[in-house]
Amino acid sequence: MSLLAKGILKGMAVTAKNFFQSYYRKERLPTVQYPEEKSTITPFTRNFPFLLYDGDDAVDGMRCTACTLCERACPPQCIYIIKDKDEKGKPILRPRIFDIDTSVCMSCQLCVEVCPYEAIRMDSAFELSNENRFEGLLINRGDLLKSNDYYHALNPVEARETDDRIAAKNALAEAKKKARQKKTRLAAAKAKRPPSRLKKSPPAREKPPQPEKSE
Amino acid sequence: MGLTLHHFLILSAILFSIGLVGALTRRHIIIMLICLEIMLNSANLNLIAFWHFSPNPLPLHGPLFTLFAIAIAATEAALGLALVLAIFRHYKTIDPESIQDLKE
Amino acid sequence: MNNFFDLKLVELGRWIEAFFADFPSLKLVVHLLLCTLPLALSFMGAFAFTTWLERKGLARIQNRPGPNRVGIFGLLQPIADGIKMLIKEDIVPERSDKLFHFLAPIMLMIPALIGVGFLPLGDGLHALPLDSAIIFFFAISSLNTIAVFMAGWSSRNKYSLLGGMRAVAQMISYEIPLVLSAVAVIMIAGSLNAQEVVASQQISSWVGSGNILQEFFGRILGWNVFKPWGFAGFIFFFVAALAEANRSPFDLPEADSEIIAGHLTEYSGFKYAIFFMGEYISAFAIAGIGVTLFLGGWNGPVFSGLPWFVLKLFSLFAVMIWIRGTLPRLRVDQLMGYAWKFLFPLAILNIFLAGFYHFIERQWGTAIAMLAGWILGFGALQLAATALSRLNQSPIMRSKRVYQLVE
Amino acid sequence: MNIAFYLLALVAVLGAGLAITLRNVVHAVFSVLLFFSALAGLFLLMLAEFIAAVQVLVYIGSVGILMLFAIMLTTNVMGDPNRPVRSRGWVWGGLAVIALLAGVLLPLISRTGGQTPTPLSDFNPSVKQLGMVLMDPYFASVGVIALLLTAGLIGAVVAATGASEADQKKTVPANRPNYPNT
Repeated sequence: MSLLAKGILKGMAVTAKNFFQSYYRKERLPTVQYPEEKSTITPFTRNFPFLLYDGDDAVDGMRCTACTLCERACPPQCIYIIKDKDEKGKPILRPRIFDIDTSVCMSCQLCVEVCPYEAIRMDSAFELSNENRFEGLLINRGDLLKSNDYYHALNPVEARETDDRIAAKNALAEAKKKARQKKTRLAAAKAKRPPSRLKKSPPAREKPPQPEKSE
Repeated sequence: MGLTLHHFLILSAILFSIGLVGALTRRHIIIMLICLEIMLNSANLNLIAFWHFSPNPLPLHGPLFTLFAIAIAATEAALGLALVLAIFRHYKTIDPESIQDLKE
Repeated sequence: MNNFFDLKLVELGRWIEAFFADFPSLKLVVHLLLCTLPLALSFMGAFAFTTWLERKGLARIQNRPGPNRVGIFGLLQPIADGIKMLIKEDIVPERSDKLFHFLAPIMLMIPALIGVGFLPLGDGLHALPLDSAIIFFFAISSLNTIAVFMAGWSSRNKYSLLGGMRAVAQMISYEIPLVLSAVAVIMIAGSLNAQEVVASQQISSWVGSGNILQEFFGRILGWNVFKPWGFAGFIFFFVAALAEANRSPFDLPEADSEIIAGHLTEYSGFKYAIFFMGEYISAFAIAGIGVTLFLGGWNGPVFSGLPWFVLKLFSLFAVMIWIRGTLPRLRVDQLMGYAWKFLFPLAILNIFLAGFYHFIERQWGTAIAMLAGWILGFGALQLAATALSRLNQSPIMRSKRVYQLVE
Repeated sequence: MNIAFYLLALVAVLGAGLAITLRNVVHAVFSVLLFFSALAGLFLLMLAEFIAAVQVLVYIGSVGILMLFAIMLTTNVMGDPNRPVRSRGWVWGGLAVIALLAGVLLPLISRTGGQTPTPLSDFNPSVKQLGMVLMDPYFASVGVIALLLTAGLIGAVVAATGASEADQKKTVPANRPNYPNT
């Protein structure tokens, strides 16, 4: 024989505790009043991609080369790229149009994974609402381009790692270039000597950076 | 002109005959039960009116009688509607003119 | 000193009426308005305040701040809601019964306001001081059922009809324990007059005396909740009142997760607002009659009158909100079984206990009656309740649970 | 008081008249509820306030709801449009009632000039007195009524549910799938 309504009283005690503690304990009232105050965003929050550029000028320092790897990798196909051309009609390695549709993007980060030039990264900005449903949510190149400093402010650890990687890559490219120059010089000096195989093979993982090759 | 007993009697006569007309002419058991209730209620009205206009109303016989009548009417309504349900379950209709097993 | 607040209010009414002394017919109208209008307006205001209180309280129970945008602490939220309701489009289903669809909210609202009129709000503040006010109150509150059925049937929506039928079954079932638990009080008070029921909840020999302590406690200790049968009766009454007012955990007629919103499904705009208001005011009325019957009405220490009644009413409503924040909704068969197999027998037993208590008190005095009542009466109730719950358990629940592997 | 009487009488006659003429059964029940409430008002007018309360409680609160339940459980609410509302010999029934009404009313109308006893002014019948009367000389009848109500309600429950189980047994199809674990 148990006391009647014991379970009900227990439940009532729990809710009463919630009620009173919500006035003086922070963890009982975790709501953040959004427009006035915003909850802290962790560096690994990802919402929507942006394009990185180096230096001061957004267009000149653009890392993107319009290789369309991201366009092909994007599962919902929200990226749209058209390559740029100079006055003579010769293609430049730079996108003339780079659009991403916010309403389609699913924040999967595959474009970031696939980009060989570290040119695209995920942003944590989430206030993307707009009055225009179609044009307003289609974000174009000018709005997508953000400086490297912005990336450093957003996620310092990853930004530094990216910079290191690029520096290492550049250094490697530089070294290779020197080696090639040296090789051509050697070849010019002594044409009979066969080329050594050991020096030629680069590390398997790091692909030879293409822009340097074209220069 | 103040209200007299006749006012209430005439009203209750009219209500009673409305109930009677309904009970005699409608083809729906529940409506017929409603008409029975109308007739009972007009009778109650008569009882209360006679009590109210009587020379010696203190023994409260009118309200007492009406109280008993209401209790019996409630029982009657409950039983009647239960019978309606039973009839419906058996015949799948509550049209009083199509329930004529005894006649056939 | 005691009832100065109520007396001042009555005086104010007289003072206003005195202006119309020369016009007898106008004076009658003014008198009627003074009896009804402040009551209706104050209860509508209380409704607005209560919606705020409920939203705020539920929010705090659920660890969120609740409305806080409109006005300080969101106090103007009810006004904003009201404006929203007013300017919303009123949608009526095409094949509905238009007349009854329109009438249903009014049918709910009017009995609720009449029911409020039967409450003794204070000393002399009583809109409808009938000799049989309490039975009239129960009669009027049974009209809610009709309105809810009307709304459910006329909407021509299966969810509405289901909600309406549920509401009817539930209200009829819970009216019985509700009235039976009130019968004990009426029996002991010996009157159906609400003012006399309130007056019977003072310890009359203490109230008149000059002793301050006796004055103070004489107005508290006589409340029916402090008597064993009254405490049990109050709990039965409160549970039945929750069901009667369609409030959680007995909000099956509106169960939004199962049947959308029951009889309210097809209502929108101002009709919905009226419906909502009617439900709250009838909940107020039932809580008010609970205060009158069990919590001593307008009796209170230091001074008695309207403020105490309002305080008790709102605390009772706060408990209703608290319960809404705590308990989940019942199943339909549990609901009916609880009313008929549990509350109903216990309420009848409680009437007998009240009678026994009355005789013991007469024979041997209050102290022994209290002792015997609390020990024996509660023992009896607990025993009966346990036996009933054991009896009501289905055989499956009683037997040891056997788990079978599903192939 | 006069105005109140005529208003309530009008509502009562209207309610009763609508109840017997409307085709829609639910509408008929609601109009009969209107009739019951008008009658409660008339009782209140004649100082029988307890009876008025009981009228509202029993007729509107219970009998009306019971009727609505019965309708919901049995018929098509709107009624079959092909089926006549009135029974076969309805003309004869109506004529008989009109004759009866005339027979009842004629003597009354012819004597309206005659004085009837005036209503009491200083007499206020209270519920307490009614209760006293019920307890002292009429206790036996109260007991009989209580017994009747109990018996009637048990009978109603039996009539409404008792037959159903037997009927259901008959209507269960032979090839009904058997669910052992439910």
